[in-house]
Amino acid sequence: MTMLLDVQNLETWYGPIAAMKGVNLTVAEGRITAVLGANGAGKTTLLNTLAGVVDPFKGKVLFEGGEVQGLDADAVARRGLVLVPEGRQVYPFLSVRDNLMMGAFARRDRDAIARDIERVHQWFPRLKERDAQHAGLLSGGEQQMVAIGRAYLSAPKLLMLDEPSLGLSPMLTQEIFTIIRRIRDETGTAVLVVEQNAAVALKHGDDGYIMELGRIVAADTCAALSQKEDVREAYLGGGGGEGLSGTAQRWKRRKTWR
Amino acid sequence: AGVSAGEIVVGTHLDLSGPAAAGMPALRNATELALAQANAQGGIHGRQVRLIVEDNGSQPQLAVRAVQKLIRSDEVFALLNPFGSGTNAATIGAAVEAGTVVFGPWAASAIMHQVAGGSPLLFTTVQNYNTTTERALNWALPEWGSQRVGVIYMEGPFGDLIRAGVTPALAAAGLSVTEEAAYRPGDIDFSSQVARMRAANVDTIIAATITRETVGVMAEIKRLGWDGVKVLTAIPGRSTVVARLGGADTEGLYGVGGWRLHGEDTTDTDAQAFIAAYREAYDAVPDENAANAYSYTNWFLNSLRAAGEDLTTDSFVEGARATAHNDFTTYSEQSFVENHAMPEMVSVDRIENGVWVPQTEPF
Amino acid sequence: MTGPLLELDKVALHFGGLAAISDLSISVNAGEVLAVIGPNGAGKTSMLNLVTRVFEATKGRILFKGQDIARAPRSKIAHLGIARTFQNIELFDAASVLDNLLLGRHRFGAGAWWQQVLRTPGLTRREEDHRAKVETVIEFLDLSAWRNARVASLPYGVRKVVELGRALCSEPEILFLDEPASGLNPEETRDLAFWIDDIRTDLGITVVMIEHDMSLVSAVADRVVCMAQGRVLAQGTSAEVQAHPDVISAYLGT
Amino acid sequence: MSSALELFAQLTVNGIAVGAIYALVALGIVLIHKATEVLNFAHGDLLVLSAFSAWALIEGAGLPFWLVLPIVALGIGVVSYGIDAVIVRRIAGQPQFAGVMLTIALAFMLRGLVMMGFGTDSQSYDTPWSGQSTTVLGVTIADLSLVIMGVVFVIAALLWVFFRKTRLGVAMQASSQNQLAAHLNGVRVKRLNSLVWALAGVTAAIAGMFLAPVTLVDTALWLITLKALAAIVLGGFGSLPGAVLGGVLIGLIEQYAGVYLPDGFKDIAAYLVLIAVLILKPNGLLGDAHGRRV
Amino acid sequence: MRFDYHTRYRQGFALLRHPSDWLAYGLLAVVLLALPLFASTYLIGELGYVLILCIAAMGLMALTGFTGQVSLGHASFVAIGAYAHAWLLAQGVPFVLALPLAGVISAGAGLVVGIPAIRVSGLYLAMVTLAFSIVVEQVIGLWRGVTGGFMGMLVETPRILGVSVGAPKYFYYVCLFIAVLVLLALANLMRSGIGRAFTGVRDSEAAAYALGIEVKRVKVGAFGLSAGITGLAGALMAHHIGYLTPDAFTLLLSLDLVLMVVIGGMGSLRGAILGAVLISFLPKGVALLKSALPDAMARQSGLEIFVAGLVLALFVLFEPMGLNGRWLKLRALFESFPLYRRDTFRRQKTYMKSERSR
Ligand SMILES: Nc1ncnc2c1ncn2[C@@H]1O[C@H](COP(=O)(O)OP(=O)(O)OP(=O)(O)O)[C@@H](O)[C@H]1O
Ligand SMILES: Nc1ncnc2c1ncn2[C@@H]1O[C@H](COP(=O)(O)OP(=O)(O)OP(=O)(O)O)[C@@H](O)[C@H]1O
Ligand SMILES: [Mg+2]
Ligand SMILES: [Mg+2]
Repeated sequence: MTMLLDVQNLETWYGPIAAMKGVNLTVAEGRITAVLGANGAGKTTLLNTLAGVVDPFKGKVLFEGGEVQGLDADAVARRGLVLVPEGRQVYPFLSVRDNLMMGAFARRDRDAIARDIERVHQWFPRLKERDAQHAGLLSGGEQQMVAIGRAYLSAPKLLMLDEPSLGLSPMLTQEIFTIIRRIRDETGTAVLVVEQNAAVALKHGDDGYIMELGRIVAADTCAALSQKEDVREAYLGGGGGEGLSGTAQRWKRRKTWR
Repeated sequence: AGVSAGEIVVGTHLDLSGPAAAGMPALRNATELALAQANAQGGIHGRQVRLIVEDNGSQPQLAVRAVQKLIRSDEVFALLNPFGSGTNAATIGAAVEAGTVVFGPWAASAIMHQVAGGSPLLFTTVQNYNTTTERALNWALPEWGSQRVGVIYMEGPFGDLIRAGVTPALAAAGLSVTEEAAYRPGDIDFSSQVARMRAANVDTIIAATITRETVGVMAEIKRLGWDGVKVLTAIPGRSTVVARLGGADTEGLYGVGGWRLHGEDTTDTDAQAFIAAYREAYDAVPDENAANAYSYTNWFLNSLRAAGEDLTTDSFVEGARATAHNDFTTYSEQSFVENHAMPEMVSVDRIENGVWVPQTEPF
Repeated sequence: MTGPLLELDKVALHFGGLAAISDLSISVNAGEVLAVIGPNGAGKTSMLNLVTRVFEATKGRILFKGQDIARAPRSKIAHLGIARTFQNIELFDAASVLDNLLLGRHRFGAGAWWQQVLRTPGLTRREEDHRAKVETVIEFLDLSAWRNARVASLPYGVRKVVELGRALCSEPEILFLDEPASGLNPEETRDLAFWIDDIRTDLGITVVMIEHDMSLVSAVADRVVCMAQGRVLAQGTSAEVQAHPDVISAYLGT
Repeated sequence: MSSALELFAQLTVNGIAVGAIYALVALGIVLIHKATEVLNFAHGDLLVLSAFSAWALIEGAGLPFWLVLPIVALGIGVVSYGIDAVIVRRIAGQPQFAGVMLTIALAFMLRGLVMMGFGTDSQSYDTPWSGQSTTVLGVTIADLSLVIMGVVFVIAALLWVFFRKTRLGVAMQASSQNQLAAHLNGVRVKRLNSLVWALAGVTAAIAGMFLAPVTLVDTALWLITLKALAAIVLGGFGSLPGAVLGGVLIGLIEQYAGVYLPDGFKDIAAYLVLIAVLILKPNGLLGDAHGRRV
Repeated sequence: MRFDYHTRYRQGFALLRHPSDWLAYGLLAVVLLALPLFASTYLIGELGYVLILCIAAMGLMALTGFTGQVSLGHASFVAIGAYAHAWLLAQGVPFVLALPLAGVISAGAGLVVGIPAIRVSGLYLAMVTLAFSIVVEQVIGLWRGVTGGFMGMLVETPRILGVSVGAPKYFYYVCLFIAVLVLLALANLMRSGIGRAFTGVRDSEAAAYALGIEVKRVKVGAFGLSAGITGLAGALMAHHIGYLTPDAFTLLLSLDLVLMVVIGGMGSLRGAILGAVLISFLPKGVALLKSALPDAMARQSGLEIFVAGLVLALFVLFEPMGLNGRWLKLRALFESFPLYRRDTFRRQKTYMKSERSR
């Protein structure tokens, strides 16, 4: 099985702060890989570094065998390594349609683009209604839809999503992952997703990584991970699905680290 | 101060970095040319004259710093050809107070004397725009039989001075200003000013304008095909540059002359010598500002000579008083006898196929 | 005090032709935790923006303790004891966490300008009181690790908590939270649940929470309102609402 | 027709003619701002540079106007491409204000270079339309002004279409609205910005070449930047039609104020109107920009 | 590394937190006070002028640096302060009274300009202030009765209790005194509620409103404060110039002031001061550099402008945090010695955020 993305000993600093250290991670062709972790763990930093949004301090990023670390984000994107960044990042003064079209900026195949826009409208009918509205005026969730749709339109080889379910209704949160699966199945696009909603992520994902304090602390298939007791404890909201019932014993995690 | 066995140190401050920077090379080059020539001939009583140039950026606060440096740190003997109205107004007081001679400030002379509190150390050589304009008008108005007179002027001291000259002249002719229109330095278009004049249908326009604006005004008048009107520009507008740049547009423009003009085709040998030397030194053709700076500097040097071996401010004042000045720029012999301002003579010239032709004898 | 603490009475909000909210009536009782849910674009945030006077209600009344605040000056809202957080975080990025929280104390005054200029002892004491209060919040929300960090450099989840803290610092009577759990993982969400619980019971602050995370909603909400197309679709206990067929079809999915 | 009416008509024509010049300069500044959010204070000096270059080529080398126009346009385009690629690009991503400072610095440098390179005297050269003017119903207008109006209209229209309709145009707006997202969409933001600078350089060159004969080739020409800025703000940043509208309005205001108001008002009337308009319409007459949604 | 062990909050409030700070600033104070005793009159005069600029720069910093409102017209407040002061002196008002009054008058003008600032922001605001300064320049020119028009007006020598303090030496002390006063006042203000409100309005108006900050009042107030301080500087400037003409207060001065705060480093009073020092000595630097050049080049007209531009460009390019940023880095450098990592200050990629939607 060939590795689409191969990250070796990646390290990123923000000025004096080391946000991510010694990260090794691989994404296989046509598989969905999930990254979990508490906030501050460095997930966003990881994706941003891969996408060329920030520069790594050391380490290698091999995409389809070629090194892409330290390239500008647009160069990386043009190679098919596409990121849906944290916090939406729509173009506030462009119409929803133009926002989507910007996703297809590097593409030339007009009718294929038209078809893909159709798809996006199927997934998110809301966007069709708001077609002409400035994206800056959309609701939080609607903006999230725009961001995801836009990324899909750039026909990525590897799609990276930073908390795609952020601000989406439960229904859509479910759908997002079925959509991701559909994309994967139809176009063979591999997916690297950072997700807080671990339950869903582990359910739909193939491989999983867990980050803490800027390091990868566990790597396995999602199925295997979701069986691990500590993972369930930390990321699935205490052994299994019953969620945060008031009865759950009260303790506060002390951030002893940092 | 500033005088040693082998050297006389003089200073000046010019706008090297500000809006007027474009005009400075002429002043500076000509001044330095005159000094160099004097030094080449062994200097003044064996003393070489050294010039220190400071930048005043056309900002008084910077001029103050420049002059403070010159009088306190460099301890110059005199300020020679310092440039600017506001800049000089802000600095001359301190200079004369510190016992420094100020010779030939390029600014409104009347104000300078007022600021200097009538100090004998100040010698102004630039004609007063107000009085020169007045003189010229006293001749022109009756000559042309002007009835309705308009003024286009530049915001600022320059414009105000010209108008201060226009008013009495008109009063003398039993007239008053029919219409006025101002512009700001840097304006690119003068159609509204001219339109204002035309609306008041004046028969004579006095243009308190420098080169670019003078041409602009004339071009506009030509464009409107407005023939009947006579345009008289004040001293600064009456320059060879205007004639050169204006081309057809400035044909027939009248100008107040404060000194003799010399084109490259001049017949005056001194002028030829000056132009040749200047080109030799800076391979450029000197304009009248250069000529004047050169002339004033020589006057200053002659005054130094006349001051004699032991040079003090007092002896300099004596010398300057005793020095008559007359060269290729001046209309007549000049001197500082009765006051320390250059006595004024003017002529009225007119551009006829590209050159300024005097219409009057200097008076 | 009788009657609801806050009441929206037939409120409408139009943007040009588009009706973000039409004829919406919601009432909030003192001391309860009310969850507002609804599909994306239902008008939840807009509703909150109406209460905090970011938007001008096209029509309708907004009664806070019986007084109509639908036209009150925007900066007065906080002084009435209404605090909020924002769904796309609105922190003072260039400032430290500490200063952000101190700004939360603004409505309690920071002394006359001349006292500030002279830094009078009285003022120093006042600053200390503010600071002490802020520290209790830092302690409560467990932010001490980030106290002096520049907000811009914080991870998303922490910023969310800081914003909550800033709102708490203004000691409101009613606290609006716009998707507080988004960007938090289940563990952190559980902490949040406990925090909200404490805020209600210990601090006696009424909480209105816009949220998509059903586990949180069912854990802490006394009452749930589900909005859709700018209207109330259903309301009742968490269980009732989540069982409501329209809610399921429009929002929860299967 | 009555002389009062005639005067008014003449003023209106003058105003539009001058306004067209302001607009022409404004367009270049808007162009850069719209695409990169950098407010280019150096535009006026690019204009001066092109005017002097044109003079050197026409009077010095004796080339015909029609040959010089493309040469200068191209040359200045390249220069300003270089300015961005070598200098401005380095502050990409920094807040707007850094850009303002940098371009002010660039303006100084350009001004200095022009003085050192071409000397400081005013110059002039002829265009095919010099000295010719057309008179209709007693209203006279210089042919050159007519040409300038035409040029402004064409450039404005072209740019408008470019930004509205072409992928590149949309991408430029996008990258100014959200640089990060633009990168992520594979927009070569840096190259694009340089391209915009080149375009703006071309407009500056055209403006310079047509403006110089009206006003003489002079180092003080850069001052027109202020008027252009006023025009832009009046029309609303980022709006091309706004820039044209603003320019013409300011031209007209100056004309009317110059004749109908007491002397001394002409120069401030435009600015007073500007302040008033902004108080009423904080984003200018045609500016978009709704606040950020919370 | 240096750690603070605070046992009381007020230790955290203190302006000078460490013995080393006390030492450094103490030394600086001593030097500044003793300087006139040995330095040359010329140098003292120069320093006096620099101090004046420092005051003006701090004034602008309070506005641009702390509330994020750009002003391209601050020269007009310097002018208003200067003319008001000179006029008051001419009316026989004693110096010690005229000085604060000038500040108040200028502050009043600031409030007026502040009103548009309620609605207008960013570059639009910059343009409004620019327009205002042009109008002011015009008014000064035309209002001959009070200002002497373009012909200018003489400024009487400053007297305190009948004693002339016009001499550079004494005037230096006056400037120093005012500068320190302003510095302390602003420092206190900026670390108290008002200062926090300023930064709040700068960083997020939405949040500021939600916390009950009267954004409009803060904006206008900031203009008033800034204009007042700048006016004070203007009053002192009047004495520096001695003879007031409008061309002392043109766009050039406004630009200089803006450059000072930007070069100095936004949002820091230290930055304002450092910036003022640098910009005011820039011409001197250029002069020095010229003397190094071959005469043929040094005589070139336009060289000054070019070099000035070059220096600014280099600063914007290589020190985006301004002089203050550089200062902090240096301090961090030796505080953290020898643990200091070279790349600690390597800049990460940054992306411009549109200022249109704020
Ligand atoms: N721009 C920045 N400057 C300085 N430090 C930063 C910056 N961005 C992130 N950090 C630090 O890097 C670490 C990782 O941040 P990151 O945003 O990657 O975490 P995360 O896993 O994405 O958290 P979340 O799940 O809340 O988004 C945090 O400690 C944060 O403080
Ligand atoms: N200023 C505006 N102009 C035009 N339409 C707007 C504006 N603000 C909001 N809208 C529209 O109003 C609707 C309601 O927006 P709102 O943000 O209240 O939804 P929401 O319930 O918060 O959704 P989400 O859960 O995604 O945050 C959205 O469809 C949005 O497009
Ligand atoms: Mg993240
Ligand atoms: Mg919302």
